[in-house]
Amino acid sequence: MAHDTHAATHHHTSMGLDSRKMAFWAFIGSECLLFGSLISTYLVYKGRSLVGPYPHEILNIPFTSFSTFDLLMSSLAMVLALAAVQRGDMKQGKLWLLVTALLGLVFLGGQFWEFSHFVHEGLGLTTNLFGSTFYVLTGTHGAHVTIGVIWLLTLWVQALRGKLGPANAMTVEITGLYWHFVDVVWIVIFTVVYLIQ
Amino acid sequence: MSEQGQAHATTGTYLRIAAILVMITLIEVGVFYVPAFQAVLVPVLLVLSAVKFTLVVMFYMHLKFDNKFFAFLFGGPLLLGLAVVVSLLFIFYGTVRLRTGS
Amino acid sequence: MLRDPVYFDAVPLALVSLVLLLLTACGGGHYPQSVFHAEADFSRELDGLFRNIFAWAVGVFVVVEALLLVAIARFRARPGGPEPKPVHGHTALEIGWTLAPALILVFIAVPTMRTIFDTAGHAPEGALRVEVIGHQWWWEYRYPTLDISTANELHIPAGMPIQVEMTSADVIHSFWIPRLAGKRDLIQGRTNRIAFRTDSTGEYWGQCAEFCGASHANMRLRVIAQSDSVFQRWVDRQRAAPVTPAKGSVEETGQQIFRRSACIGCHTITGIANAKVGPDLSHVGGRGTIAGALFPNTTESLHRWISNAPSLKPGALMPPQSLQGADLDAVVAYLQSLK
Amino acid sequence: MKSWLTTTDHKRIGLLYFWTAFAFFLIGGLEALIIRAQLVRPEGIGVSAETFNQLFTMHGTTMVFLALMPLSAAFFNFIIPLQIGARDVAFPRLNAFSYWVFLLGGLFLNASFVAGPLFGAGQLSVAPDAGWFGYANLTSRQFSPGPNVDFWLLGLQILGIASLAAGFNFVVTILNMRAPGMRMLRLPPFTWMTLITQFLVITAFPVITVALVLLMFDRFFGTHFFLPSGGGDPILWQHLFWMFGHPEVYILILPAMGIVSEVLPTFSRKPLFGYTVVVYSGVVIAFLGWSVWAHHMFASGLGPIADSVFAGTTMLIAIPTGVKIFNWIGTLWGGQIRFTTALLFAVGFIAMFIIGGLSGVTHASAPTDLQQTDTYYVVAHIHYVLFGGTILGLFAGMYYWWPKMTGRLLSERLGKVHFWLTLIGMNLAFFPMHLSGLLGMPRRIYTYSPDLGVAGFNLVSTIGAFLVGIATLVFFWNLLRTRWQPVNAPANPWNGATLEWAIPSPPPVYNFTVIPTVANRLPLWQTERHGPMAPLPERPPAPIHVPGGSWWPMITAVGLPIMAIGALSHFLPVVLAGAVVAIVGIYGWAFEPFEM
Repeated sequence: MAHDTHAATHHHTSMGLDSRKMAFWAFIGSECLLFGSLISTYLVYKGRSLVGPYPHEILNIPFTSFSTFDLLMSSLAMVLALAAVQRGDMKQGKLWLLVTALLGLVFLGGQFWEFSHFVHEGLGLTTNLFGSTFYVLTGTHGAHVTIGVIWLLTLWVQALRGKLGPANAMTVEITGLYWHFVDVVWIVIFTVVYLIQ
Repeated sequence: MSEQGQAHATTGTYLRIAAILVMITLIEVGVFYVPAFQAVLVPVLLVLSAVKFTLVVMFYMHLKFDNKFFAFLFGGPLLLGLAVVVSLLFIFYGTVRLRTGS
Repeated sequence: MLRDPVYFDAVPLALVSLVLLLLTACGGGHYPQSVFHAEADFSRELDGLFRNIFAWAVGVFVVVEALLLVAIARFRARPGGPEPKPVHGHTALEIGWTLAPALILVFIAVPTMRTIFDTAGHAPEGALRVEVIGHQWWWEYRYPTLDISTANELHIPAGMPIQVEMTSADVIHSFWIPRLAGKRDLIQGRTNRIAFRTDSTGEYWGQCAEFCGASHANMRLRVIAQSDSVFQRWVDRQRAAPVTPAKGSVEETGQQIFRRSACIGCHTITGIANAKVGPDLSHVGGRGTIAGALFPNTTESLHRWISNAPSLKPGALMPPQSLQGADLDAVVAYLQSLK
Repeated sequence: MKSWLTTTDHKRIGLLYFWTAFAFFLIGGLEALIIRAQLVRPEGIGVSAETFNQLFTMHGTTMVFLALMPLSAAFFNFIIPLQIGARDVAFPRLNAFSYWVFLLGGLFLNASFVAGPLFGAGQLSVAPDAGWFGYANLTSRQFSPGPNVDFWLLGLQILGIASLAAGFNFVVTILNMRAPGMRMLRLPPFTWMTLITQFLVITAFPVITVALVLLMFDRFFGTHFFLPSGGGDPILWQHLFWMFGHPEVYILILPAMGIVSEVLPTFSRKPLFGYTVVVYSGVVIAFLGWSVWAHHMFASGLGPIADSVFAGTTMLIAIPTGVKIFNWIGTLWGGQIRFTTALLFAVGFIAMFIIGGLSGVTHASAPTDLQQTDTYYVVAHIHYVLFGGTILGLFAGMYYWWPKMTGRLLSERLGKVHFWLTLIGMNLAFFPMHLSGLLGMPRRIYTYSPDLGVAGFNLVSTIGAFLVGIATLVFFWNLLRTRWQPVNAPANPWNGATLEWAIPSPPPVYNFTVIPTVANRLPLWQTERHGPMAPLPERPPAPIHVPGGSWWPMITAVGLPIMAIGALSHFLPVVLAGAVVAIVGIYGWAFEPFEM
């Protein structure tokens, strides 16, 4: 999509807004319903598991707090990357894009560790309703993070090849919108799943 | 581009927001471990998480500075999603209570 | 031929046939599952509410369709006709036709809400409790206070309120006896309730209303409302031990074959078999129908049913049985003896 | 050929949508006719119970997802950019992607009719057979062991992607691609209703996606989201399904309402009465449409409080709907009405939709619904709404816009035969269903007892259904005739007021020689304050760059059914291969030089 940007930014639009950015906000709105439905499912089935392990026996708050912190920091790196690209500082831009992606990878590594630890503790996908709702909700979020990391790395490679500049700032901005949205979803999940047991 | 010319957040703002987000997260985890807060834990956590949510959306996603229409595109479905969660909780926990009560 | 005036004939024609059709439905004739022939407090309340709403609907229908017809009849383009006045709207009219339907809805909503709470499913004290359990594709009835278990044909005392508690053993079904009560779904893991009372003895038909798989169409039921004394006699018979066949009779041979056969893997006959997959057969001979109230309980249909149930009722879980000739005759005779 | 495979032109995509959806409409109609043939008399023996269950499931699924929605989409694609004065949609390649995903999803679903041997099923057809709303827990592996339900849940997930992509595309197109002066309250009503529809699409489809994913986990990975045996609740499926399903009903009806709001003013030579009220009532309908879903579940035992709430919100919908109907009559009132086929269908829409709306009020009342839900009374209701409403509205649109889309006029004579046969046929088919339902005939039964006394009504229904079938063939003939015996259409054959009529029929590839500047709601008409818009120049003053085609949308789309086939056959490498195809497609797409 990198190449569309140039054209898009120079197009006249009736609302004076970038079309891709508008489509992306609509997409994020749509995602709210996706996660809303998943979170509803989690909450509706809360406490209806027939067998353990139950949430309070297995969720590791200190560890997940670190993951949350990691994702918040990646959001910070993302805005810094965007600001750098917008002012044409591609050196900084490249750096912060890479940092964002790496922080995303750290989060995914943490989630991988958490999942395998839970499986080891006896909580599989089909063990009980808590397991099913937990894995599907956090797994969907993890899939979003994975896509985000791939996207960020693609941008970083583009930047390394000198094909990303202030003219494509909109592409970076949209990537950022996606990344921050994934972050706010985690903010909700952290509270609803981990802290409110 | 309409974004240009509007007040943009600076790097300083981003860092301050990050600091606040980390602090709130620390408070959340802290509250979680303090037995005295157990009674009000749920509302406190929900409020704190809503604050974090709002900060990220407003500053990192620039919704505070950006065109109001984006806020509508995001906020409308967000409220709808929230309504879905709340009404399903009412329906499921409501019927459970009615069933056991009768 | 196909000139526009045809339109003006078509609608009155449709209206007349509508009324004719309705008269056929509401009038005489034998309609065992008609909602218009309510015979219990529950169904009568629904019928009354429906007639109320239907009257409003017919009124609105006539007014609005008439307006539409008048509009297209009066304002047909005529050659050389004047250019129409470009009216963009009319505020008072808009307010009027927003408020008018709102007002009508009040007259529908208020009795609706009242009926919702009236028919919420709680019977008065002293009601007879019946548990209905849906199975693919038959109905199990238990009377917990009477310690009876039967299938497909529900016996109830006329004049006594009935509290029906429903759940399912497998997929979702819906229990519906139109002349007595509105339908409710039977859902595994949940209990739904209806309550009704009929004062008229007789036989009422119903069937499953929620699509439940291959033989959804074949999941029928009968409700037999009886006077107190007849009902009591039925209860006594159900609570009695199953008939013991006379020594040396063909029924006794049937019983022995039954004992050895695959039948005992699924069915209960008190004292003989104790499995819960299929209907309880302890008093099957006393029922008027078999197989989800689908066939009359005759020698012939029992023969065919036991030989190859799935061929009569698609998807039926009872596999074809290898019983033949005299063995089959004996089992059928035994089952028929279980009055 | 290649130019059609790679096309990103909204007009060509519109035509592709039209013909594909029309083909599915014929298939869905054929299914309906077999259903009616089976029910022509009690204890019918035409098809087996299993086949019958597949037929009604596929009839519903096909009509909703493969016929009515994409027929509306054909008009969105072709007409919306023209009505707002744009050269194309906002994202032409995304538009092509939507089409290919829809086509492949539809083919995937229908492949189930012949896929039996691949699964060792012992019969040819393994089509979905659990009803178009696939109620749990009938859809579980335990009660539906075959691949039938898998086809359904994977097919619907694919189709959901097509709808969502189109949803984002049209929201942005309508909001952002308007010609100068085309303010929101100057948008033609069809464009407005489309916009509202797309908001419903992008909010409702994620919910069904989640429901389908959960069902997929239940069936493929052994979870218990909807299975009571593991603590799950089949009722959750119903909530998630109808949270999507009810907005879906408005997704199906609002575009047709938009078409009617275009056709009536043109043929009565009067502006739409109460334009702003019609627009806002559309918004209100959509909003309320989100708050009524549980009225499909009154028999499931929600409890009296929830019953009352949902009965109340459902009744409220009658108000904005009534307002629309009154405004349409107000549009006709005082006009100079020309009885073209398009107008007849639009008036037919109003007349029939009133019946569907009123029967809707009778089951908005939760208690009376207990006698109506899951019976033929409800079948009658949905067909008065979706056939008498949506399909008559879509036919009005076809007669109205066909000249614009193809440059050829449809025969008015055949059109009137089509209209009267359809109107009479549908009333014969669907009206008696009210009565067979109230006389105790449940829906979805392949056989019924002669004792019920509904044989006569069913006979009439079947006759009516076949009349509708004949009518549809007349229409098909009419369409084909425009190819074989063409009558060329002028730019504005009906004297329409909106921008699509300002350009030749069919429109040139760039649509407008110059982008028009719009001064009022009816740019081509003489109104009190404005004369008709000045004609556009015959030739563009400067060369107009039109983007070329692209293979990538189709390649990306092809990845999805491959993944679905992999899932269906429980063969992970095929799933991964499909994912690779899709990812290659996305990268090719992202880095392809493409200018709008």
